[in-house]
Amino acid sequence: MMNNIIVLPLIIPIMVGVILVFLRPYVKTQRVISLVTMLGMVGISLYILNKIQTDGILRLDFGGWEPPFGILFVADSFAMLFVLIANIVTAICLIYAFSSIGESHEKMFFYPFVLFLIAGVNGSFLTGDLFNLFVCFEVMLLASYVLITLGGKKAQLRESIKYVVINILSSWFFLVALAYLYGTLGTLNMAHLSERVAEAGQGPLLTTISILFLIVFSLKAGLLLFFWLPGSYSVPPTAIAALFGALLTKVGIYALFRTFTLIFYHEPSITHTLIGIMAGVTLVVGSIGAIAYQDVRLISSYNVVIAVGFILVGLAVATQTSFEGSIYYVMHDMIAKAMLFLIAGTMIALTGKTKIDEMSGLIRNYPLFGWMVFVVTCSLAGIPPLSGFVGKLLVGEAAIESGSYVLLALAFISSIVVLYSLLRIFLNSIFGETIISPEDEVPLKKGMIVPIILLAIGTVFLGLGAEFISGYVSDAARTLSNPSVYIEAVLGGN
Amino acid sequence: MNANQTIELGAALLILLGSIMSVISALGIIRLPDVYTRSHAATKSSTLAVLLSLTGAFVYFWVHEGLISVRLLLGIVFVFLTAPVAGHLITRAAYRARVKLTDDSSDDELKDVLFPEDK
Amino acid sequence: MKINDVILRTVTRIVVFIILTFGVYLFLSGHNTPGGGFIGGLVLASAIVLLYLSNDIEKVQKSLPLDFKLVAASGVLLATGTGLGSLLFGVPFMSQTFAYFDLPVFGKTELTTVTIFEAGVALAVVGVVVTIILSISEDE
Amino acid sequence: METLIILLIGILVAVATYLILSRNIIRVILGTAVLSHAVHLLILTLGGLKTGNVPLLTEADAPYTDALPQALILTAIVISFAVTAFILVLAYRAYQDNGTDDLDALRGTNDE
Amino acid sequence: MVEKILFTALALFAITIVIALVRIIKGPSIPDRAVALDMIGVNLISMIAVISIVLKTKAFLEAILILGILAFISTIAISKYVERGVIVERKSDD
Amino acid sequence: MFSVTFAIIIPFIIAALVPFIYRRFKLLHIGWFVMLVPITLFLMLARLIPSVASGKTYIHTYNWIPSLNINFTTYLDGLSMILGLLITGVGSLVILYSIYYLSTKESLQHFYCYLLLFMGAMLGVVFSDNLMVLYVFWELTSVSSFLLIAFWNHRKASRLGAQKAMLITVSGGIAMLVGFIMLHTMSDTFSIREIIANVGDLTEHALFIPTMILVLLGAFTKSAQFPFHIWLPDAMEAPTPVSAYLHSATMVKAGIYLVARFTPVFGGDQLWFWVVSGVGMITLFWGSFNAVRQTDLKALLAYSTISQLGLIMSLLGLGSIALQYGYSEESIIYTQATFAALFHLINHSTFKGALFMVVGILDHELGTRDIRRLGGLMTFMPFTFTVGVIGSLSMAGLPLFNGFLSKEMFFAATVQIMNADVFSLQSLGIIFPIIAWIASVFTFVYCMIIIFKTFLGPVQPEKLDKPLHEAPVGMLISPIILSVFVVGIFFFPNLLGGYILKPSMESIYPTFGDPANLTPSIHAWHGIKPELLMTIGVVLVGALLYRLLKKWKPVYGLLSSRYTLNAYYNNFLSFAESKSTNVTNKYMTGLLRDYLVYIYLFFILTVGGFFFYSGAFSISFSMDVRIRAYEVILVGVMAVAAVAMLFSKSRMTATLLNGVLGYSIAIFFVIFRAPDLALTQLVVESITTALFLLAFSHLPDWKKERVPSKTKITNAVISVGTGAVVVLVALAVLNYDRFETISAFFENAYELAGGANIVNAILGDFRGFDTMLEVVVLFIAGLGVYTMIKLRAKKGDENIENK
Repeated sequence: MMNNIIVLPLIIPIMVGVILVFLRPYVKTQRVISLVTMLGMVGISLYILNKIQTDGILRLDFGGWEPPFGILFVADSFAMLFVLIANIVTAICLIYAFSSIGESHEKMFFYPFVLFLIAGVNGSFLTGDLFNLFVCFEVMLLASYVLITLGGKKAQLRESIKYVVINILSSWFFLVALAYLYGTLGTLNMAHLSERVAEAGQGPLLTTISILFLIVFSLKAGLLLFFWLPGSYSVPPTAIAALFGALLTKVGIYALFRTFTLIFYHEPSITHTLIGIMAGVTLVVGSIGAIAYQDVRLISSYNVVIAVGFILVGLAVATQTSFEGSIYYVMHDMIAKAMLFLIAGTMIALTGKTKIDEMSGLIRNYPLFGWMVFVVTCSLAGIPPLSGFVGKLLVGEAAIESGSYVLLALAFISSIVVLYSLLRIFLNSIFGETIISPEDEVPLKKGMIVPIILLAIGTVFLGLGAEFISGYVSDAARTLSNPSVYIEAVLGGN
Repeated sequence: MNANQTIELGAALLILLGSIMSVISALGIIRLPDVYTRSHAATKSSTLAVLLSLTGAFVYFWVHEGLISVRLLLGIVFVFLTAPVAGHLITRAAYRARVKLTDDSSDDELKDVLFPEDK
Repeated sequence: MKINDVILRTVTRIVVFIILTFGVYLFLSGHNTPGGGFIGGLVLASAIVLLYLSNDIEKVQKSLPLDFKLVAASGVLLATGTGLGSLLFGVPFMSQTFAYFDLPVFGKTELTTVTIFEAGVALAVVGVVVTIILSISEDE
Repeated sequence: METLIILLIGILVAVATYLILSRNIIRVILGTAVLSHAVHLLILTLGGLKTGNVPLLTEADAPYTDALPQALILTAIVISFAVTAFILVLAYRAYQDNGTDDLDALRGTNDE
Repeated sequence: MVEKILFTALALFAITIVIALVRIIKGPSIPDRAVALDMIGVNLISMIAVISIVLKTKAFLEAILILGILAFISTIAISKYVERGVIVERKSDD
Repeated sequence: MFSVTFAIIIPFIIAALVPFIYRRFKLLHIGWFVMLVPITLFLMLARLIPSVASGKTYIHTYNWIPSLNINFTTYLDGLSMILGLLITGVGSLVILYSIYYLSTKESLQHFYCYLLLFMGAMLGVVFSDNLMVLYVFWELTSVSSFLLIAFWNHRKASRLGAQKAMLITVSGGIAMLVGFIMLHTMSDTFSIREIIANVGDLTEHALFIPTMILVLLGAFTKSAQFPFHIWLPDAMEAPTPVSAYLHSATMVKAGIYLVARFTPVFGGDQLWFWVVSGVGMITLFWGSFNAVRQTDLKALLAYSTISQLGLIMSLLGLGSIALQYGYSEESIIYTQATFAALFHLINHSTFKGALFMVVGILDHELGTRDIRRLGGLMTFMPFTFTVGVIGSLSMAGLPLFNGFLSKEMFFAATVQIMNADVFSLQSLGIIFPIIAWIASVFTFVYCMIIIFKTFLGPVQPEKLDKPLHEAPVGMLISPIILSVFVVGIFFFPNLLGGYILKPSMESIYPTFGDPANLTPSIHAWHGIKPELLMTIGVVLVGALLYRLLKKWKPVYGLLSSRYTLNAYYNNFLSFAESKSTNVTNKYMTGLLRDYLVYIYLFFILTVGGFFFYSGAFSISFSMDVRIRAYEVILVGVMAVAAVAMLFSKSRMTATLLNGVLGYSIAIFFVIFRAPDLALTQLVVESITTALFLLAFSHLPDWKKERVPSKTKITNAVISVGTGAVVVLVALAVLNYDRFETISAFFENAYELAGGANIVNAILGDFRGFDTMLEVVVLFIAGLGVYTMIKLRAKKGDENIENK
């Protein structure tokens, strides 16, 4: 099958990234090219997404080798929604980077690395081959390793060691799991795997292997095993932290959804219960962490953890409605988390302080910025009509329908904690007596506030305009809850 | 047993000889007292051992498959070329890094040249 | 105290030549015998590393004035570019093609796009390995 | 044979795990290197050992041994090489700036 | 017959490796270990040659050459490390 | 009907415009402009009163998210009409008042923006038919209330008060959301009308009770019912117009509205009856009891508001019992409670609004609202005094004022409930009139406090910052209008009853037929009935208690401040923060080892645990290939080399041993017929070793690790456990033989891809994509190494990041 367009979200960033290596001294050119590339990617993603609605799931067999023998990309609505939002967020973070990252970083291949990162992320969303997923993960991870150390500050080096080692371990688990899976099922194509699991029955051994996959992806997603997350999200430059906050865990989340709806969906009483327990515990510890610290970046990081728990509640419940809810919520979370991290970084850049009790009254100096903080607070707390609301609603509804009351309670209580943790930022740092005199006021660059505003518009649009995307979302959820649709698209001839 | 088989057997015996040589050199490396003497065992007899077995393999393939393996020949040449250099470098490095000679050594003539400050 | 590397350098000259030849051989023959872009590239890289080992950085750079980052980048571009090339022909991404030709001197020869791809891989590997080693070595 | 190799893998994994859990950064890196050795062997072993000939069509006749795991391992080897190179440099850069290679000393301060 | 001889040879090579490993573990100096490692490399060359015969394949002959090359390079690298503390010099004196 | 939708949207639009208009016309107080909005809306609604009174309702739907059934459906009926009129009517007066209250130095654009935001949201709450849209507006009211309370956000108390209000109301809102979602799962619709129409299907549902409780949580938090009332006194940090508007007249009524709205759904259930009326009663008592002790007039009014809200709430609870009986001649008597609730809802807004404005005037003109500093203002501020007295007496429930009427009806309802023969009311019903009476006594006491301590008694000019004077006329207009209503309603109550209350009775009792039956005619005098006796009792005992206030006030001292709900709330927050810091620090140690230990343990427990629990383990040697001696020896070499790494004393030894491992694996690759692998492994291993050596010149040699033996043992156990799990699962996998691998396909590599080396054909062609990406990985690593070495932080860059 020939849909070459769906490889573009991966190949274009890579090639442009490499080309930018040659353009190293020309910072301005690099900026323009990378932004244009990302905008182009957004356009392409939109095009593909719409094409899926008319043509069904698209697939591209690389080299023309039919599945299950070759590698292929499969673009269904679920994957493309992730791709779309990821690219939008990346484009916006790039804009922020223009005015904040500094020329020394820009000359040190900042843009190529970001493009590689997004290539890896897009590839992870699109691939239909489990080993290729591993490779795409590695592309993303290597880029993230570099980005987290970019700048070479003490704290960056310190935290990145932990980040790298933990990810090496998780990649190792991934390979072990792949070895087991290949040893049992003898194939790597996800649809084919699904078929074979269905044929053989998901016996205890296969379930064991699925739990191993659960661990692997949980490490990536920050589901329960999130120890790497707070440290490594608080050290890199703001634009990078925002990218991380928005994208990295989402890849793991995507993989969890994909594997546990497509391949290992036969023993929900074991796997999905485990996911449910992990999601619940994640919500609890994430909530505890979110109010434990004064550092804005740590607060933001634990908010990431909470969101992961919330989204995975949707997987644990595993109904079409819950998938829909999770998808809405993921999209919301990517945008809102990017915004949160950009805001946290901007606060630090403006005041030179990291803790909320050391800042005060920023709204007097930077009124627009202050209101953006308020918007993100409301958005993340799920206050309608901002974007968090629809996802929350649907996940809640699915949880009620399936009787998962404990998860329901934890999920909704966690949003109160989110509200509290962010209100603390808002009331301590944004409101209050101003501490910066007009003379000492660091000007807030346009390049910093514009991306934040764009994200704010995004969160408003995603909430008010939920109808615009509901078609895509329900299509995505339908595919998730009917694995046969996906399998048919991949293996069902040409 | 035809001629080919005999030659094959010969090649195999060559290899066996090589392996025995290698065990002997290994004994040297474990028994000899210091790095300089061990290096002797490692580079000289061990090289001989590998050359023997490679030659055996070369002969075997030649006879058995009618193949004159350039790669094997190249390998032989390569080992022949590099093993002594490697041995030289490592002992020199050892000396410069002041790895002790065995106590049995009667004389250390280089010491005055290389480390005059030790006096 | 000056350390003299005459023996090493003399041998190296020959050895590097052997390794380079071997590397190219591995890279070209990979499609039918063990080898290929990766291994070829790695072997070529190790030849260059050997050069650095036996000589100092400055000297090597004088005789080999390449920015290995860009070498690597060209390699990646080449490898991805072959994939992208198939888009122009309207076949799935990364479609490789091959054909047999009867060339005058070489006889029946197989020409395949995989070789271009592998060349990219090899270039990238050489570039990256040397970049890494040089970067570390240049660090004070 | 397979059982034996798997036991070996077990030993490698245990050793690697122990190394990774130590405080010295080099030990940790060595641990990751051993881990990747172990998993390469594992993929190969579970992909089916010695059941066929060398996967070279000109060299031997069918049955061939399973070539796919070999290709996967090749990819994995290269990736783990890349990662090892990176973390080695990371380790010494961290040492240069933080003045220690002891992970206990690299814990960083949470805000308390 | 031939096969038996070859397997014996393989076992002997393996024993050599064991002994060399003992030297690597025992040391005491780094050159000692380097020498032993070199020896292991060389023995592996022999083993690969023999295994090629046993498996009746030419597929591993490249490996022999490569191993030869690498054993050499590694030894040089280690000796330079021992001797000068760095492997690649920025600028040598001569 | 478009105009209702329009009514919701307009305030939002104007709110968005306010900042711009503000910038344009700096000279004119922007309030004048803003005031047009509620006035227009009020008139618009008022125009519809007759038709609504005749039973007409207006529905209009505007699609929002039709695929989820979430649509912007507005619904105007009697009940929403009451609230709508209150919102716009009181809103107009409050804005008028605020024009004089707030000087142009304040950031008026913010104030009016929030206020309009609130107005729109509140109208949205009462006009929405769709549950989700209702929820949207519900949370928006919390948000705008937050912003208004924190209007003077440079004050710490303002911020804390705003935070408290937001936390409590939003939490309640979230509970309510869950309740709404449950309603949706039960009824499959978000439309309140449809739910009410099909209520019969719901009552048997298992989720009925949880839904009810969750919805009530939303209502109780919003309406400041016990024990969630604690936010309301703190919300008094807001400017007084806000307190008058949001925190007495409108927003806090949203909870009441919600309960009234859902009475047709849940009413008739025993739990609903007891919870609503019980909580209302407790709130009524607790609010009035606490109001007496306040010295800040605004706080006093806050508690009095709480108390009055409790009163209305309990009336709604009492009235819901009628639904248990169903429509009959006998049950109509119980609907009178609901009627009283709605009546009091309006009355309360009038007199409490007036009182708040009076307090605002005092605060604004005299600089204080502490009753200990006030007194004898009657002569200096006659108009303010009059309004204050009217408001207070109405609140105290004395004749000539509307409070009397509704209070009487309240007493009547509590007495009436004792006659009910369900819900064990025969025995427990007696508590209602008792609590009602006691609470009313306290109410009377604090009303007297307002009148006597501020307006009568000795003047204390020395305690005031400003000279005594009457307020400007503009400020007095609004309270005077309200007090006119207070008196007017007393004399013409049935106008209100007929036009406004009657249609809303129909909304609450849709099954009871003609609302005219449910609408009693209100009389000030209705003979000597228990309620009248109770009122007389209240006045007598209240007057006595006020006289003896000093004697019994120490009672309040008995309530230690450590055990108040407020203290619990504050302690809970600070406890949560400090505890969570402790807990999180305990496991987020920053130590890599700890994190790895968690991961490994999790792996062993879940994978290993399930593996054994499920009995997936199986082993068989039948598949094994024959072992040769040299292979065993090589395995031994690797094992020894690996173990020796653990004990090696120098990093060089360990690195060399790692090299041995790498080379040995290469030989296994040879044995396992993987030539390409062997080649790659050999080269990569050598280069890796070289890299180690390169890096070593920048790193110190490792020192002997001083690790407690306990840690060592833990590490060893985890290591062995991990190894064991990996091995055992692998053995089981080995034994799992069901599928052919897909790789047979690749054996046609020569025909398919023109390559005789299958592995290479896979790498270059079949799975060339992997190879391409892997090159990218390598490239990133190379580039990354370069940047890491070349790009270093400048000195001084660290200060921020490294705290």
